[in-house]
Amino acid sequence: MGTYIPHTETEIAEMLAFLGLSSLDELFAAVPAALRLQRDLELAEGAEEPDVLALFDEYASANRARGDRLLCFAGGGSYDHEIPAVTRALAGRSEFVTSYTPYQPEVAQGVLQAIFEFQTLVARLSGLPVANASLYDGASATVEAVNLAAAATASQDIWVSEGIHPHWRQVLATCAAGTGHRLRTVTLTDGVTVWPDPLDGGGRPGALVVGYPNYLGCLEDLGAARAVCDQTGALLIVAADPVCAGILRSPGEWGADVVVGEGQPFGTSLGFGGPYLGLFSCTSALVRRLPGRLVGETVDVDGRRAYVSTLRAREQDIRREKATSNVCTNQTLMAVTAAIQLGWLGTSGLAELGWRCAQATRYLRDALLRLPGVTPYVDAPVVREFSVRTPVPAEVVIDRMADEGFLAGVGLGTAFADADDALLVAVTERRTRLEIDAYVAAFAKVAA
Amino acid sequence: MGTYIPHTETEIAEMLAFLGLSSLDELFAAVPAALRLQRDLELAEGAEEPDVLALFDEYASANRARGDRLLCFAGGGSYDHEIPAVTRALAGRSEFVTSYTPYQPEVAQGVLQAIFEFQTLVARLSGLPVANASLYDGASATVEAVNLAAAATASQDIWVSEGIHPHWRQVLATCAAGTGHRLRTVTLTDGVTVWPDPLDGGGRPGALVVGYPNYLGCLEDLGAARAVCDQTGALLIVAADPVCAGILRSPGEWGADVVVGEGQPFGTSLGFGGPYLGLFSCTSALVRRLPGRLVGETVDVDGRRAYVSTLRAREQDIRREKATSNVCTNQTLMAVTAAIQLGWLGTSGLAELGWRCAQATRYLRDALLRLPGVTPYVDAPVVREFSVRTPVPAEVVIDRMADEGFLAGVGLGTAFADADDALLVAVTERRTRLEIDAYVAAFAKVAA
Amino acid sequence: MTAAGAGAGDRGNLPSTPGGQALSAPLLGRAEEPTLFEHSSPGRKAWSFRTTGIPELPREELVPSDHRRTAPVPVAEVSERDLVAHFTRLSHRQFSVDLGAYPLGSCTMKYNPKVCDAVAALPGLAGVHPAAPASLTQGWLRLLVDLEAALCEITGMAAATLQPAAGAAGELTGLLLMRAWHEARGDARHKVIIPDSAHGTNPASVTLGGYEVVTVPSDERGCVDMAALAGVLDEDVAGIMLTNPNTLGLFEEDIAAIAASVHRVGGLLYYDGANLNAILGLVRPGDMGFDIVHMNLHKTFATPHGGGGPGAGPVAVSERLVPFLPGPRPVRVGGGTDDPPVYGWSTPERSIGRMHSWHGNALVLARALAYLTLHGRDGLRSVAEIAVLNANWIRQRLSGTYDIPFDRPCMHEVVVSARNLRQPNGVRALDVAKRLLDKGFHSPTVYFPLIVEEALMIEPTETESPQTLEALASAFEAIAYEATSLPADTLTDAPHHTPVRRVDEARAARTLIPTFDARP
Amino acid sequence: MTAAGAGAGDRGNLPSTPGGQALSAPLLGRAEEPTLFEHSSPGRKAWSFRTTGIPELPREELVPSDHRRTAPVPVAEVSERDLVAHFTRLSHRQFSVDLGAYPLGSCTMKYNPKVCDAVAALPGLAGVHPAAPASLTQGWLRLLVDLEAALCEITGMAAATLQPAAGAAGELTGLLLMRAWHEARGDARHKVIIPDSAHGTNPASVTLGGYEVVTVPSDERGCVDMAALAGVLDEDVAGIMLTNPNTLGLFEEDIAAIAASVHRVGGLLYYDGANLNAILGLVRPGDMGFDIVHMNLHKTFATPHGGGGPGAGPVAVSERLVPFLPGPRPVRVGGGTDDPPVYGWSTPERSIGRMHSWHGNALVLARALAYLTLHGRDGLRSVAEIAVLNANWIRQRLSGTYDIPFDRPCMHEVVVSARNLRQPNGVRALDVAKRLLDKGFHSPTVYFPLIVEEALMIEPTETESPQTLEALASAFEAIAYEATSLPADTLTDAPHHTPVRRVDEARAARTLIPTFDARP
Ligand SMILES: Cc1ncc(COP(=O)(O)O)c(C=O)c1O
Ligand SMILES: Cc1ncc(COP(=O)(O)O)c(C=O)c1O
Repeated sequence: MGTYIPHTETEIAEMLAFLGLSSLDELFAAVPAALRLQRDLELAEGAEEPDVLALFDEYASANRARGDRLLCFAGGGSYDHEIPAVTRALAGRSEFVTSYTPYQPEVAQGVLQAIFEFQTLVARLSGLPVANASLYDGASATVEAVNLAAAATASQDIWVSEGIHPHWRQVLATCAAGTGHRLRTVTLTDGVTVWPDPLDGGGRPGALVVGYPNYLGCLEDLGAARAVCDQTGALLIVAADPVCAGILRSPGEWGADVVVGEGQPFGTSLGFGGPYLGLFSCTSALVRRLPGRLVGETVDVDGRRAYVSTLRAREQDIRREKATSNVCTNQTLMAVTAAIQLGWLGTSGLAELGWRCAQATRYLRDALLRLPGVTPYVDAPVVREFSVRTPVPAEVVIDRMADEGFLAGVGLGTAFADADDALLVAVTERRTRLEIDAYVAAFAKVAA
Repeated sequence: MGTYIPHTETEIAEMLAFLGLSSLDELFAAVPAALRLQRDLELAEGAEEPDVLALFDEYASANRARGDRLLCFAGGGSYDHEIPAVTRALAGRSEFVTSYTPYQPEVAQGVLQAIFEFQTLVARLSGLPVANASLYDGASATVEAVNLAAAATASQDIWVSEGIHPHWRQVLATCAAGTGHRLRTVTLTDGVTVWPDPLDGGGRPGALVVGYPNYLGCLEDLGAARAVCDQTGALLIVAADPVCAGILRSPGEWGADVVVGEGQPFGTSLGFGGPYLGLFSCTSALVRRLPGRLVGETVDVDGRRAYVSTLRAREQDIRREKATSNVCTNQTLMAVTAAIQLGWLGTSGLAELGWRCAQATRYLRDALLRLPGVTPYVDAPVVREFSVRTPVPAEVVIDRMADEGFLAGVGLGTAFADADDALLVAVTERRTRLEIDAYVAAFAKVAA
Repeated sequence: MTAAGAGAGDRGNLPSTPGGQALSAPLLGRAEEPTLFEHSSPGRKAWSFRTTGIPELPREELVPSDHRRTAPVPVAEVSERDLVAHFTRLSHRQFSVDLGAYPLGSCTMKYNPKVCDAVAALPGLAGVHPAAPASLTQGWLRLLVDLEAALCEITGMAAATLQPAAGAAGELTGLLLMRAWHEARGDARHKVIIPDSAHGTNPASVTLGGYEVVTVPSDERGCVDMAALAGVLDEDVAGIMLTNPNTLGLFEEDIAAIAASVHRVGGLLYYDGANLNAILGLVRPGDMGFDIVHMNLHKTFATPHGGGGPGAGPVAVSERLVPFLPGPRPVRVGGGTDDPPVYGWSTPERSIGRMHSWHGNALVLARALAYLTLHGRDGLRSVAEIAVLNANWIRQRLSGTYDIPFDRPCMHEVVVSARNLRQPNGVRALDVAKRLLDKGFHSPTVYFPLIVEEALMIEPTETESPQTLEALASAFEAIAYEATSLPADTLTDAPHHTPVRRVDEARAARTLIPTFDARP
Repeated sequence: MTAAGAGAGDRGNLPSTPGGQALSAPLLGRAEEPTLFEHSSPGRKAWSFRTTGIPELPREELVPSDHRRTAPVPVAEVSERDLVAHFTRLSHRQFSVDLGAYPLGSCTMKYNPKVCDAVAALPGLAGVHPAAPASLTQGWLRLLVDLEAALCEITGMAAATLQPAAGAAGELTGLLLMRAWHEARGDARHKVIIPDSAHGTNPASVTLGGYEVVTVPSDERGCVDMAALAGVLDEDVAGIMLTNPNTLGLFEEDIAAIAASVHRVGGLLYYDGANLNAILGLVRPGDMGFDIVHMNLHKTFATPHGGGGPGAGPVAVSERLVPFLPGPRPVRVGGGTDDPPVYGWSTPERSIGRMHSWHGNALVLARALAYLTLHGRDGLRSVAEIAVLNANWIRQRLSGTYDIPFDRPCMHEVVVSARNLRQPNGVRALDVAKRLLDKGFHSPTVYFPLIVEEALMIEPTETESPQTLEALASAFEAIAYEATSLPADTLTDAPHHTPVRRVDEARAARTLIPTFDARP
């Protein structure tokens, strides 16, 4: 028996007596006997806490690709950024960790205000006026954006750049089976999206979805995408990297209608891919179609400033089958974490972060391209990450580099045709010149 | 420049202007120029947080004797006990960590109540009615006990068993140079103290100081010590291990006047010896001589239960040179930690802890004594830890055992004459049979 | 300095720089906490990065000018000290399980063991990049495979996907599985049946799954009305979504008959696992006839709710649906009796595709497996038993003061009605909920399920002690007394003792201020 | 079950077991938090130990019967859930630096960088047994040697001991060094001079050092009265203890003359480093002529104060005192230009002995070195400059509303007097302090130093922003207004908005209740 149930045998007996029962089993009288499990679950007996920790230490030890053992040069939607002690300490406050959705605003101002600040920050990063309280991850934010766009434009034809994260495109496809959206993939031309002119086939387009930078780190021409939208009435959905927001023109400035993204870089650990943080912002015109929670400022009966979940009429618990989305539990703690981390970065730190990543990325890219046999996979200008072709398959490079102490990057073979020898490499502000130089030396050795 | 100073250049300038100054330097006009340091300190420039963490990782890596690398079988006043996640989480609450001595009880009920609970627990463990809010460590608690006894009995002759931790005896000696106490050491006879009858030499004895169990883990005859005290008017000071309190008769029951101890085993990490926790309790008769802080229950103006530092008239800030002690800053956080850890252990856990240590200690002792050439260093019954003689010097055993993955114990050579081949070994509840068996196998190999 | 500096009237000239209010907050009292933006003062910073020694290129060479930002994103400029003070003070304005009882029905706000925090913080788990190949992530893969096996055993299903990030995502996954299964049989169906007591995510997910919602009413016993069900069941029904115990906290006794009739028309049964806590180790959805089951790990398996998330919503399915599961799935791919097992990824033959950017909320999954392992078969059953015991105790205890709409023992939660308190003061369920805040408890869920008037849905969970229940029940009783015997505003103005008092929700929606920049 | 179980009058029979009150606490309001003992219910547990597989012997064989406890120590019997709720609620009843400004004079309650917590938690530091031989603890030894070097550079001294666990322990260490030094010269002396403004630990330590206290008064400028000093200086004076800036926050300008005159009679100068924050990198005690210097790392070097400790009080000395330092000391014992340094332990020739069970509060020392490294030579000087700037700003700003006893610029703290508020309502410094709590700040130190009537000793520290100072000053001003213009009880009854209101200290001392078991 777990140690988290407080009841003693005596107390259980007294409570049963109060109910006129003589055993715990009788509590389940409503369950037809035939349905009752006639045996114990085939699980081990309950275990002691230190034994469980020891077991999980074993799981953990069996992972070689851990940040404390292999220096991380992998990106592709998950990045090894600095998480300072202060962010961990504040985001770990148990009031944030062990509360739930702020249904009672009077005792949830802590989470509500933090989310309000998060929304403000996401809005500023995206250049759009409204942001929600979070979605599950980059993929789900993209799905919600497409759903919103299809509803707003009454069109199911969605044009998706191949520069959107391949996994996000897969999730889009999975969900399209339910919504009936018709997804059309626009392949990359030397790293960037060239929208067909006119958008041929299908009906009136509902949305264009494009990355900024895209999956390969390339800078897409958002102006061109916006122009297509202006011509066709489609909404422009930009999947933007929030770290690059520190150095790039905002998608809002480029004319995006919806901006989505993956918020993991702001204080959330790599964590084998989750929990992460779906970012979502949109124009004011679209606010009543916003998926998920939204916190707004208001006052209490005494006129004191207060925050509350608002425009709830969009949501599933009220609107049910007509809701803008089915999202209920989201990723609040990661949103609070991001607000803290952005507070730590501040105005100058966010810019500095972006530039440091850009400098480091360029430094490694230039060095790698000096190695014999290493060539660019695409030529377009990149920030955030870059791709190279290597003389040996990327899979082999990654395997061998692990023996040298590096997580070399992400292979592009599964995402792109004819790219088994292509590797996507990301360098964050945490990598030093010494580390990068060592990476290059190891690369020269293993990819010879 | 550190990043913890908020002031911007503009703000500094404005503040200086308000003061009618034009530079920060002018703030120090009161300092005679000749005294001013005419150069920078010869320290490095300020460093970035992640660089500092990296530096401390280096320090840390250079320690081989860390619990995550060498299995700990060392004791001798510092023990490797379970510290559950819940204790760490609660003791790490920043309200406890970043407050100071509760001078303003109205905003310090958190710490005050925790200390009140700590005092209650220490009193229960010792079997005496009053306990203070903590002292620095076991040694300083012993010094304070001796000071108290000397004052209470108006006698400076203090009889100290050799079974008191050798370091604590050294600290007693250091401090005696100031107080003028005459310390007389009673050597151990086969592991236990046999008090001379009569206590010869010197004047009327002020105190007897004895361990329970003593440094070698042996059970002293406290009844005999009490009898000497009854004859002579000396106070009985018992340095008791608080973990053994779960299984041994309390010193209070044995008739101790003052009980001191080291509270590290309750939730405080080994930490290379500090910060630890000096435990101190005494009889009601001695309460006005109590060193350090004392929290008492009272009420607020509305009659609501409240806690406050009390009997402050004993303390240095009021009593100055006539204070019972000079202690000001103590080890409150460790006291709060101990209260949490004891709450986690609870009545059954404390007993279980004691017995588990006793069982494990015995299991290893029996196994070691079966090895050729390994013999008992003393024969008296032991709990908590035990000592053995080995065929090779203890120093060598420890060195070689480190290569096998164990911190083998504490050598007795520096503490006792003719004991270079003697090793003090402790086994806590954290050691499994597999670990102990592996220790024995390694011991057989290295101490052959 | 005194004389030279400033006259007596001079107030110090601060702050002439904008913002930067960094007040302290009283431990009590009701000071507002300024936003991060109001704490900001130009030029302040908290960040600190590694010294890298990387040579720098001119920025123009890194980012083409048309893409380059011209002014920095205004974030906020605060010191680490003020950052800490701000968020620590915010935390003091937030109720949580760690502060007290949180009987929020349907949400299973049980205590979250701290050891699971330690598990989730292990560098060997938290520091793993999700794109690292299987050869470098064997520990994670094994963990996920082990969790899947345990969840299948608990639910009585054949296999599970761990990708869905929350219950609602699990629902959508389940509906897409349903759709794929029917389509694979060449059987396009259009309707999914949902009881009127269902949680809002159910109908919303049905829509996203491309189905039409058909609602069946509950009968007077609070269960699916069997006659009504029979009336809507036909060959166009893809399936039915149920939670059992249902959102009234009642066990659907006819579940076997429901399963048979839905299966008879070729439909599938979907189990909304939000209430799984009630039946752990005692009844299994699979044995009740369900084909698809989602679990809310943040509810049943105690991963903390995080102020609104993250959660995790794995979906387990019966044998026939396994080929449709999302992929890639972590599976055992090798190793033998003597060799250690080897794990890899595999995508089922007819997979509906991916449902998450990566592999699901992995660290939440790890916490859940830790919780499962801590409890084991014996502990999990106790969880259900005591959760049900607590709910029935509260139910019985409150039956004298509140309306109990259904005269049957409940499972892990009980829905009571405050309609009997309406006279003479017009007190409503919401007022009861707000007043409970004054008494130190979180409120129950209110006005849900929709079919009970003035509903208060109380779920104590198994980790609240009998003494806490006693205090909670006394608080409810005191409120019932206040409702009828004290001036109306005792309740209708409640709460009185919270960081802010009753919040104007209507105004928030009317004059939307979704960001600091939108303030008038 | 309803009918069978209990009548409507039956209240559930809980708790018939004693104790176990586990109420929730309102976020505001003033619920008492029961003690751990009142949360206890027999049979409950939270502990969990490793499964060890160690065979068990009968307990009689382990502990002889006369030593064996017959009944367990009654601790408390609570669930982990209630343990967490209890201490989390207690934390909500506690002010702290992380919540707001804490201008407690003489205590240097600056912000404690969180990265230092991470340093102290490193398993390679926190998990090291103190008795492990030097060969296995090279990292720790190097860390301590590095810290010692930095502290010596900062203080201008030759060597330091890191053993003293707090400032007071450092004082005693220093006095024992003084004694040993005189005794080694065959020169038994009996008196130590202390100014009347000194902190209470100074005289208390003098007594413990076996000396007699001779108090010198302060002059009208708040400094040591030079004439009075001359009057007490003779060959029986072992030394003088000073803090500079002194506890009035004023720099002893005559320090060079004091040093010369004390040295002239063969005495030593002891520097109480509690106020070192004011002069970091600008003036060094060694350069002022001090022979012995203690530092409060918890003050100057930002190791958190822990609700009253732990701290650390290293003592640095000039060359001639080095042979007397406590031992064993961490030292470099080998390694060369090419080989890495090797560290070991060494006890000075004429060491006074050990002052700590082990090597001092090691993890506190590590935090301090981290802080030092973060700041470096540039950062440390800024610390002093801004600390002094903040104090002077507050001084100037409050000079219109409070009495400033000494008309001179201050250093890092300022002592103001509330004596001008006494009329018409009898308001005292304590009332001002209590009222400040209502306004969200911790109080300054009151009634210290003893030589200033109605003293309020304000130390803002460098980590409080100008905006916070502004708010603090406004609060002080508002209180001064309230003191004279509002009903007396606004202040004399303050605080009004804290978890408990003014606490009856007299009653606590009169009817001593030092433990739960002593309650009437
Ligand atoms: C009955 C029921 N179903 C489904 C859900 C949705 O789960 P989630 O919030 O994890 O998306 C909830 C959660 O609130 C619920 O209570
Ligand atoms: C001036 C002064 N000296 C000495 C001390 C004593 O230091 P500690 O509390 O660390 O023992 C203090 C601390 O309060 C102090 O303010």
